[in-house]
Amino acid sequence: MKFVATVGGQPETVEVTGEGGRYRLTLGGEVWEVDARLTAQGIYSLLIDDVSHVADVTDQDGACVVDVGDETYVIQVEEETRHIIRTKGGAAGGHAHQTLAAPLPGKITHVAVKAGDTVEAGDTLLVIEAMKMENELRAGGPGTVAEVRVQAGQTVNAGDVLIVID
Amino acid sequence: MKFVATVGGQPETVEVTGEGGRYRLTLGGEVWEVDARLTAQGIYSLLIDDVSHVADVTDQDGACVVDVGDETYVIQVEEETRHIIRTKGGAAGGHAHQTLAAPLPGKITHVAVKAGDTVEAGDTLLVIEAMKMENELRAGGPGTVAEVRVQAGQTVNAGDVLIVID
Amino acid sequence: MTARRIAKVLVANRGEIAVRVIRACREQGFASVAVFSEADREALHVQMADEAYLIGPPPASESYLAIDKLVAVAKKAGADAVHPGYGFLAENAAFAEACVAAGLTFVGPPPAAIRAMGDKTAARRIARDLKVPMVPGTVEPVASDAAARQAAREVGYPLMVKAALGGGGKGMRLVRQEAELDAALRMARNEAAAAFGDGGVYIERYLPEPRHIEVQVLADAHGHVVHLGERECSIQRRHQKLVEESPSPFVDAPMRARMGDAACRLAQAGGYVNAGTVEFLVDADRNFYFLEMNTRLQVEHPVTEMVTGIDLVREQLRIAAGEPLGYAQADVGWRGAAIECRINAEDPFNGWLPSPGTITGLRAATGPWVRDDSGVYEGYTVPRFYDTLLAKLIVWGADRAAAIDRMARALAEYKVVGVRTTIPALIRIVKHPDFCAGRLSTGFLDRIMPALRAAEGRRRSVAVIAAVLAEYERLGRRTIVAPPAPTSDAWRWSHPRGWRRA
Amino acid sequence: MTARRIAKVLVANRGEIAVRVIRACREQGFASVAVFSEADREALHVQMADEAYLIGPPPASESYLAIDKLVAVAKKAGADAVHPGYGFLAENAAFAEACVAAGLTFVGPPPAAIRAMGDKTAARRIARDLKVPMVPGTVEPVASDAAARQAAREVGYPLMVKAALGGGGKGMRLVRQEAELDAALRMARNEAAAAFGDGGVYIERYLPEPRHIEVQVLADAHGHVVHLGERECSIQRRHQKLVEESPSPFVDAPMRARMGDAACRLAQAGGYVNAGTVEFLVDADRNFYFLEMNTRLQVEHPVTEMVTGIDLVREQLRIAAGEPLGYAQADVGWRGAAIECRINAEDPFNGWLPSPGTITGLRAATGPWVRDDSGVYEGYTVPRFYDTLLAKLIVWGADRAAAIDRMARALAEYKVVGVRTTIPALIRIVKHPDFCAGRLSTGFLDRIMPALRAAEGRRRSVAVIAAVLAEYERLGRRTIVAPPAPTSDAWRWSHPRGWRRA
Repeated sequence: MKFVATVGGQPETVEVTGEGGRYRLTLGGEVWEVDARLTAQGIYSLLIDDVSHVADVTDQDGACVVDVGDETYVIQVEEETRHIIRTKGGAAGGHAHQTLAAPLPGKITHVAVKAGDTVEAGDTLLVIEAMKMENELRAGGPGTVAEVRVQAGQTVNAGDVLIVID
Repeated sequence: MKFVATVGGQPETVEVTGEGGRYRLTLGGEVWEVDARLTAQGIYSLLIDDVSHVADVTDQDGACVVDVGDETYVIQVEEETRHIIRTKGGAAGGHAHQTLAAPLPGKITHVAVKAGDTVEAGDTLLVIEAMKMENELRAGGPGTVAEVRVQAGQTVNAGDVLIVID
Repeated sequence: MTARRIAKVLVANRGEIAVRVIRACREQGFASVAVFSEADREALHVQMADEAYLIGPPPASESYLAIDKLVAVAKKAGADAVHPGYGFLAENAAFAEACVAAGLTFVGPPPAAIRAMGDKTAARRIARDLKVPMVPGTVEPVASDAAARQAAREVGYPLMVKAALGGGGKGMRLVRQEAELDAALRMARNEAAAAFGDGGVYIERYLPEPRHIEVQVLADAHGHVVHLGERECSIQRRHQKLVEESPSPFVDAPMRARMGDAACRLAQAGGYVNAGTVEFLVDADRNFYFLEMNTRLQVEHPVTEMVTGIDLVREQLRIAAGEPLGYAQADVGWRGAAIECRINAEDPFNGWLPSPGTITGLRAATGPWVRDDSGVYEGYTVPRFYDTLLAKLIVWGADRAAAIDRMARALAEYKVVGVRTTIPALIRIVKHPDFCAGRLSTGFLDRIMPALRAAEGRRRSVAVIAAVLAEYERLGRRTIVAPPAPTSDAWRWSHPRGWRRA
Repeated sequence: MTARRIAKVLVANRGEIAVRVIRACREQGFASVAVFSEADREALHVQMADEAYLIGPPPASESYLAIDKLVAVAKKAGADAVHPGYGFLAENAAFAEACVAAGLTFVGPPPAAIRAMGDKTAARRIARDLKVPMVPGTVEPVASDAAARQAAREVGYPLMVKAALGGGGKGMRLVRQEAELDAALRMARNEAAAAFGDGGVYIERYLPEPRHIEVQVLADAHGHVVHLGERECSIQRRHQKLVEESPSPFVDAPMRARMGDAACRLAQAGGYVNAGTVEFLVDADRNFYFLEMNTRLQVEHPVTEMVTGIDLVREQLRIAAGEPLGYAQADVGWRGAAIECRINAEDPFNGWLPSPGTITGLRAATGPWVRDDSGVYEGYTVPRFYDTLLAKLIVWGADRAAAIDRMARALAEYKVVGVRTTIPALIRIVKHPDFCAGRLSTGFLDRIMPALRAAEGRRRSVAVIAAVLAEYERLGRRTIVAPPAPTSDAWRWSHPRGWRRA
């Protein structure tokens, strides 16, 4: 079975065979023989060439966040076919870039922009209060505010689209 | 829904209603309002009249072993109808008393009796080696050995019938 | 004063500190009474207490900050004492008064001492009178934005806006220039009001990269005061402590004696009784400036416990019962070094954004000289209503180097799956050469933040293998493939880098 | 002797002690190499080590006792040292020799010292020559059943049959009269051969209800020997320790000095290097009799660590590397009291019958001064091939009373679901007035065993409610109802009460 794993914007193809704890993976031109056990929810024990690794895999908005040793990676894993379809139809992906979704549930305490405003990277878009903290959400890049879907005082859930930017 | 809970040979009827963490139970003529949550596999948090209890429930050969505080109970829980049927047809139950089943997996290192032997309470029947210990299994009451189904050196699984006694 | 009998203690808090107090009660044979909001029925402190009472809806203002409800539960449960923990009402004099008025023993200082020392501005007036050096700034809360601007000009920029009540870094903002003042005042007041029920703030000069070093004091009701040495708490993010240790690598015996003496004099002047902490800022020349006194148990109290062998919560309860300390300053001894790391549900790779959710997998560090003061368990859902602290990981070592090695080992063992935590950042901190060399400052973390970004490390291939196998096994179990979540790209937009500039 | 470089350590063991050693290696910056049998792929030590090698089928004789395989893996992995832990090959001189012959540093005493002290009969000859008092019995293994009967008549009944090698209570049997001797010899030899690869046994007079008190010694390769005080290990079942503590409530400073001196002299006479333990039996008049020397780390070493602050595994590795101790007897200090409880997969209500199986729920005790040295995790399946020890729960307190209160608290927190454990028995032990008063003896547990039976306690109704709700919820989720297990009645037959009489 073939997958595409995307790390830091770099996609790479990974082929997997095997089952029941013993797998063979091909990535980066190399073949890896892996003895993998799920020892607890999301905690994998991997033996690769007699080297022992413990990797924690957490699903976060459809991406895998993997902690191994003192390193953390955010990895998007898709079946190869799905990856090809998604990247062909790039426009949709492009638009997805233009939405600011709530990264966590909370209360909007301040909205700093309105439709029509132009923003630069680092500009405060709004402030969301959660877990006794006021969290400023700022623009990651330049753009024009197309739509503001929330107002101060409103409670939002994780994933709610807050602001759309052209 | 009605159950019969048997503790130390004493059966008592328990009626339960409710769901989603809030229950009403009738036992011993009393009504108990219980807020119960399964906080982990087999670990229950119970709030009864604002008193907090944590009860560990382990299934052991079809019986519930319940640890609460520093007390441990072995409790057989059956639907009331099933209990009535089982206790009516007592003969089968009677025979069940006459089998010595392996309480744990291991290796038989010694068989002390043969068919036809009469045994008294406390007589050694056989020795099973498990977890680096030699465990002597002894008769809990008097009887005559009808059948010895294992021999020294043989490996057995938990529940295997080892000896039948009339 | 006369001894007060304590047999049953209401713990007016939640999370790890409620668990900590309940444990101390159990060890001393006191019954414990927990309180919980509708969001906390399955919280660990509810399970560990002898009794547990629902006190209201999730927002703290309707539950853990509701003085009347707490006092009513204490009376209903037949408790004779109330332990406030830290945060919430721990430094609220009105709560202490309400307990006393209801005939309950408040496990903490007398209301007057909370007012005198707990109010940062009042404490600064006492320090001024005792000639204890302190950071320049206002000794009164600022009445209005206009008054704040005026005071700010006198103090000079950059400056700090701070909540007059409370602590724990909440209601604090750094202001570099006047343009940022209004926003800082608003956010500080909001946070202070939400956290402590009082929006009063004051202004203080900003010291660049100071060390944050605090002294633990114990005062009984019979006039005895001792200090248990210092804790260094310089590793902070969002002005909140992340790593604390005792002793401080920067403090030698004479300096410890000087700071301890100043702390004891402040406590005595404020009529202080019970456990308290005097916080100082220390500059590179080892000058220390009084910052504030926390009239409560500190989050980081365990590091003092590990080096002195003194159980601070046990002492709090003994003192509240009217018992004398029973030992003098000369009897207090220190052995080895202790470090605490705070494990919070926050994403260090995303501006410390809070990360509520369900802990699907948990394996805490254990073993030799490792202490886990935790308020969570596997399967527990971290609610979004309260602060992000999940657990405190504390280690002891024969010396600081041994403690650091042990902490690195323990952090690597600590597995939390389902929510993001500060653990990856903590691992980098304790392995950082500056930390190992004791070169600490409150600016340390901002300096090393860039290094916190997920690296192209040597375990990249292992991570990819784990992620792909997880998906491979998931597909094996399921017929429908989950679509890629549409919001995943939004992350790129939601880095609140602002905290780094704050 | 010259210093030996240690950079990579093979841990020739499994379970909690393998984890303990791996942690020490990590804290000192040594790479660790685990070995595992086919039954242990998912064991914790495999996950925690840097490398892990499969060494054979589940039976220990084909894996953890296979000297050639272990040495081969050490060479293949490029390890320069081998730590044997306890049990298995820890006291096997041939293994130590094989390591040395392969150019590996054995983290333990030299082979000659293992032979001299590890062989109980040889050690008894040394003690005799040093005039250290000891229990009457043979100073040679008994050659045959006939010879055993002869020796037994001289020693007199009741007597103990003991394995010449090994320890940990395996290969030990109490014999009250000659009729029981043959069976006892057979079972002792079987257990000894299975556990230590040597079936040799000797005979010793049985002392009624003695105290079991042992002294920890550390000897470096430069002739320095110190003792770290005693541990009392009188609470035993099946001649295996269940609860240990340091200091002993029965030992005062002068007695500690006398026992410590005897222990150090024995170690020196045996040419001993590294960590070792000298075991004594102590009668009601405070007379102590040399029992045996364990030439290895003890299961219960943590209680000594907690009161002295000395990391024994770290010291073992330092000594093995040729470093001098660096401190003298006068530098060894003691603070407070520590207690260890062994959490084994055994059913205390069913004659300590082993209870292998899957740990479906686990919540270990944590918090102030609680140490959990565990080899298991939630979801782990306890294999039936190895001993029953799951974890060691250790607490420290400012004094013995505080430690007991803390242990009672910690035991009540410790939740293990899926296998039966010793926890319910341990709770009763630490709450027993005799234990709290320090009235201990190796007969203590047999005395209180009747009280261990599940009581008609005040929480009976709560237990019934929990059991019924579990079934009620289970039925709600499932359409088919599981039939009552046919073997449930067989339990009545399978109480191995014999252990109580043994």
